[in-house]
Amino acid sequence: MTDTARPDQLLEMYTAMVRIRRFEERVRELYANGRIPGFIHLSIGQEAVAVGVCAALRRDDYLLSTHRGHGHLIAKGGSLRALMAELYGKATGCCKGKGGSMHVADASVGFLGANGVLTAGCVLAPGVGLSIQLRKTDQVAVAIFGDGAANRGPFHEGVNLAALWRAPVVFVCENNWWASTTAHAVSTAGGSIAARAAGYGIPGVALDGNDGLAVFKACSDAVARARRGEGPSLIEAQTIRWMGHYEGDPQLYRGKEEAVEGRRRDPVALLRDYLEGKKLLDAAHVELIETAVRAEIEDAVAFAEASPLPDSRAALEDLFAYYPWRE
Amino acid sequence: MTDTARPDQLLEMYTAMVRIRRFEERVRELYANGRIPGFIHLSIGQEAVAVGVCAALRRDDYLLSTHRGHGHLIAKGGSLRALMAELYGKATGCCKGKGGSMHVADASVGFLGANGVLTAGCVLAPGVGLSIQLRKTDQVAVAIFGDGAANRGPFHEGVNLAALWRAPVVFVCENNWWASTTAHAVSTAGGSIAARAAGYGIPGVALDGNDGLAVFKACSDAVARARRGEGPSLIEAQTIRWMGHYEGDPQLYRGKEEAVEGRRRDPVALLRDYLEGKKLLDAAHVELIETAVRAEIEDAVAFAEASPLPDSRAALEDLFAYYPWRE
Amino acid sequence: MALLDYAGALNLALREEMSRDPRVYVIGEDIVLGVPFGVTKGLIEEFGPERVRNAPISEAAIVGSALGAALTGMRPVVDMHFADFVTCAMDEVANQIAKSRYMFGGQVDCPLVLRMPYGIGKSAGGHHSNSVESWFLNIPGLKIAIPSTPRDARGLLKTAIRDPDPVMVFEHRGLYRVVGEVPDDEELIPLGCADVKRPGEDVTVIATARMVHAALEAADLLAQEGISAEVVDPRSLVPLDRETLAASVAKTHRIVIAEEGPIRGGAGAWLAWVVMEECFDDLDAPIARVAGPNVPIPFSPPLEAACTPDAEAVVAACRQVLK
Amino acid sequence: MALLDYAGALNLALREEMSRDPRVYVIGEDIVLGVPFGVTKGLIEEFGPERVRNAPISEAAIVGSALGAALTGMRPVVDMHFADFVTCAMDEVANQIAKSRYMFGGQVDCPLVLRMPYGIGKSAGGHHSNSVESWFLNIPGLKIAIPSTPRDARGLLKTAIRDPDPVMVFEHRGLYRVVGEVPDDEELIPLGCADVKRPGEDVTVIATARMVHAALEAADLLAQEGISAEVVDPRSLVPLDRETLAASVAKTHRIVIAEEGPIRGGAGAWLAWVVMEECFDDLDAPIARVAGPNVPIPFSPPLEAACTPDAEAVVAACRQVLK
Ligand SMILES: Cc1ncc(C[n+]2csc(CCOP(=O)(O)OP(=O)(O)O)c2C)c(N)n1
Ligand SMILES: Cc1ncc(C[n+]2csc(CCOP(=O)(O)OP(=O)(O)O)c2C)c(N)n1
Ligand SMILES: [Mg+2]
Ligand SMILES: [Mg+2]
Repeated sequence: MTDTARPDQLLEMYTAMVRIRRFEERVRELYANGRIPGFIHLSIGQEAVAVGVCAALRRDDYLLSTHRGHGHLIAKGGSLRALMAELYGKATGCCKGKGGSMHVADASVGFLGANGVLTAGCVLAPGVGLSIQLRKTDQVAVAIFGDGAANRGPFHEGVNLAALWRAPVVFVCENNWWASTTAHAVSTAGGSIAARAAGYGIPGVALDGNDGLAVFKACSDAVARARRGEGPSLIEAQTIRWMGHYEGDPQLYRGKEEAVEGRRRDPVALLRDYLEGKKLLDAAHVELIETAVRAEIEDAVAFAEASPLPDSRAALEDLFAYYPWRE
Repeated sequence: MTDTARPDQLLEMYTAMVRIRRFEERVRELYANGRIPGFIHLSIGQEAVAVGVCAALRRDDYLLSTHRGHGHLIAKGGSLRALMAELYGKATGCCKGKGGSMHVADASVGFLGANGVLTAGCVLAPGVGLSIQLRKTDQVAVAIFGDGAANRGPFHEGVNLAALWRAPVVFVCENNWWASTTAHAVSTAGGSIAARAAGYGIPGVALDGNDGLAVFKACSDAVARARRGEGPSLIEAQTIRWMGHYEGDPQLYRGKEEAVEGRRRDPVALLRDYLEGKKLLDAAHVELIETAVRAEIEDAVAFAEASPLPDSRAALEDLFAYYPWRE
Repeated sequence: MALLDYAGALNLALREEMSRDPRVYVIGEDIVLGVPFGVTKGLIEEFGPERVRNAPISEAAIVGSALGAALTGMRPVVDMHFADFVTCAMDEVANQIAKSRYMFGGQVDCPLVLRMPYGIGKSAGGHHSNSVESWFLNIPGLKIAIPSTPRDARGLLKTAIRDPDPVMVFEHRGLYRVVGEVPDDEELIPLGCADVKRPGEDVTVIATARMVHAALEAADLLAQEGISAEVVDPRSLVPLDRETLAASVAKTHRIVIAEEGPIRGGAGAWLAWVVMEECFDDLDAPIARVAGPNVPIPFSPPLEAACTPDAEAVVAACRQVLK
Repeated sequence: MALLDYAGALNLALREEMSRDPRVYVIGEDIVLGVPFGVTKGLIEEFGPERVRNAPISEAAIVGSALGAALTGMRPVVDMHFADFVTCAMDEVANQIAKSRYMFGGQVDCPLVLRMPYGIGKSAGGHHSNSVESWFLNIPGLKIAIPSTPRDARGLLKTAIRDPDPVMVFEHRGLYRVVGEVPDDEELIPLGCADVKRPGEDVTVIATARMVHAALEAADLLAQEGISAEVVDPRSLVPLDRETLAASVAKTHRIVIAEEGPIRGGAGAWLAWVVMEECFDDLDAPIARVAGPNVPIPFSPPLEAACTPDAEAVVAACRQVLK
């Protein structure tokens, strides 16, 4: 690992990774205990992507996420309370309980939604980029999507359009080598997603997505390029999904080796070891961070638990900003 | 020009090019005279692609075509009578008048339709390839599409799927540098369609699409590869559209130079000169071919003119092969 | 009052709104030259290439990018080229645009217009002739306008552009060259306001877009027999002006509903349902519907004609409900 | 008679038809392991990877390739994963599959099945809960089956696979674990044959899929008050068995139509129209409809419940038409 970040940034990144890890572990428990309804896709083991990408972004930059988006929202700086309450389906959730895990959104930090439709963000992103260009700000839009999702048409259309417009967009493929039960190798001809960038005349890079600093470096370069008006880039961050595709997945499609490899390449531990080696972190500090993060999370859980469920009449609200009359 | 075809093939190719050229010229006249309803997209100047591709195919191979498909159907060996009658909207047309220029089809020669939706053939093709694999024949499926169409999602999904399946498919992009009024350069990031093949791990080649023999050679190689079970290829055949996008197009988006360049690189003349150089053709023979082709075409026109329009009740037929009762 | 054709009136609306609001931009295939219907012609000279954008043939990205822009402060107007090709961006319309505001719990507005040139005409064949408006009725989150005259076209499109929500504007492509009066002053026509295009006493014809003209023609024919037909144009299907429809039914007690698309599952069935719900007891006869047959639109002129509901069909339906 | 759940009955149909006809193959995302509903589980062992094909996440190519195969001699059965994602292959369904035969002038058959797991349940949220069957009514060229019981599911899917035309089979995902009797012998249930799931005298409930069960529950509740409700399940929407519907209306004179999707533009409006057209004079009261509200399906359980029409809603509607 090598770094291009300032020490405070490095510690923030580490804290963010721990925050995501502990948050998701807690969600896992809560889901198992029936506190959270619906379906849950956890990103445990993939935290370095979320954190490496978002460390390269400002609060006013935009992020378009996926069905596996809790970590992305947290890394982007979204409220843990509003996130947890949303997972619970509470009225205080970031989407007032209308979205749920697969659709969490927090526009106040530019987080334009997890998405239940794979690859959707890839065509929204050039438009966000265009909006930035037309409004003449220097923001950037990032679309994250899975390796499986990269095989849908909107990847092609979105990358081509963003490239034509030289839009300030970064496409980040979170390659965990699986799309549900289907292996990357049998769904992606040619094998490399990063290599597809060349066909659009934009930079494409594949990297170790468990190395948060590598992700940060690549994303920072891509963001800088985007802010300079030089157009989009594609980053393929290769990582490992520790848990099932969804909570409850019996994972009949893979053996135990991957879990072992995942732990060996644990992005949280890798960054911790690196920071300890650099003397930026020691055991006591690690413990402090753990304690602080746990407190934040328990606060979010308490908030969610204490919050009311939405009134059923709320089901009819929020569809339109303006509607002339009952119809 | 160099050739890999037998003399009889070469003469057949030349005849086919003349047949398409004269057919389309005649259609142009008939359309101007109001004999043909609807919209017409002519392929004059692009004949070498249709002929080069189809010369590499057998009658039982499949072709999925585009809105600009007359030449493809003719090159694949479809009936001129049924084609012309279809353009007229006659009951004797290959689609009984239900299709028209943009939708001509002749399944008897494996011509699975022109298509009013751009890029549609790119996702049908892997399925035709799969059908070939499952039926264990050694047929091949070719999807032709325009340079503009290559920017739609089905290109990406179809090429990826065919590559994964090693399906016996050839993707042929007919790059005439325009999509209606929109130039290739402003719609195709990176500039090269052939280069996109690498991203899927399949061969991609760009070539002079006015050189029928070059198209034939590349397509023959791709077809042989497909028949050997080695999977799909992508061919970008670069050519020039002489006429407007559709008949009646004022062509405000381009100057006259292209028309001049088109005539200079006239695929029919190029092949004629080559064959004359090879002593396979002389002026008398050229005249014989012209006469024979004109006779075929006039026969088709006469057939179309003499054919009845469909009875309006036929509008309700052909939707389903089997329908239990009125409903 | 100026005389403008429907395409010109839409063009005027675009020019007015683009002048008024720098957030408005237009995007689509071949719109710089305004191909094929001329609605966007000349905008490039006035507003430049940043705001008048030709896109590659990528319907999903055209529509999806419009959503991305709408969520972040712009007001895109998408030219769908032919409404038939909304199929190529269906997820973007049905799952993303229609749902963003609701699924985000109201965090964001989604001010976006999809201009949908649709309908039968000139033997364009099965991939360029469809009436698809009925599908979108069943997708909550989309407003749907469907103007029949130049004046309505301009007024509704302007309203649609200013609306904070996604609006689809269905423009029948057979109407682009129809000429009519358009006020010199700015005029906004609200969504959800039906218009009685011709008052009458004996029978109500509820019709949209091209079928309004067929209905007016039918009313002329019926008038010769002493039958007085009222023609009501909902002008928007979502929201729908139930009151005006109900008032007409209460007056005439006999209803014909006319649309161009296939009769099975068509918008007319929904309108018939609304009439039944609002005023079943006012009905003196079963409602009659005029609509296309359940087939794709064929190419050949006599076949196409057989699939094109016209004034004669409206007359026949009126006779039926008056029996 | 064997007891099977709805998923098991569909699985049986697939096994029977794949054994019978080597041209049948199944394709979709994650179908080898039968994720998420188990319908295709175990097929791989019996029929091997050539005929049980996991595909990449490429809905347009999955559906489009099925058409390519169907036109050239195969009989694909596509698993749409969730019906919501048909939006990602909408052009392939609406413009290609539905129209190929017609636009080719009948040159080719198109024997292809789209299995559409749809509907509300378990807080799956706005992108995994939609009822989209109504859109396809308005697209001529598609047959539409919608089974409510394991027996119907097996019989209709078998018929769909043998049909020379494209058939969409809408499988409500809330029914997969519902158990029912399935004949030991092969049984084909034709399209266009409604089934009276419970005979009654006072009111007819026309319901599809999950709403058939809600209607049966409602009928039990109403029976306690001495009201006899007839439950009619069309089983296919295209073709539609108008005769059976009309016969029921002629008997009870009062009609409730129940579906799960949004009420605006829903299939129920079409069915109401059919009833009006067939037997307006038999109606003693306006038809009542039970359907979802005009919003996407929200995630949170109380919100989801508020959008899920149930037996109570059917009871209320029956009371209304009996007033
Ligand atoms: C368009 C679409 N198709 C299918 C699905 C169902 N689905 C949800 S997640 C998933 C696998 C996604 O794989 P990948 O993109 O690699 O993301 P990962 O789950 O590995 O993070 C599938 C098939 C969906 N949500 N959207
Ligand atoms: C999906 C779709 N979008 C748009 C159109 C309208 N359209 C017809 S031809 C055309 C240009 C096609 O360009 P290209 O693919 O390069 O083919 P060419 O006309 O040059 O042969 C367009 C935009 C269409 N038919 N289908
Ligand atoms: Mg993955
Ligand atoms: Mg072109």
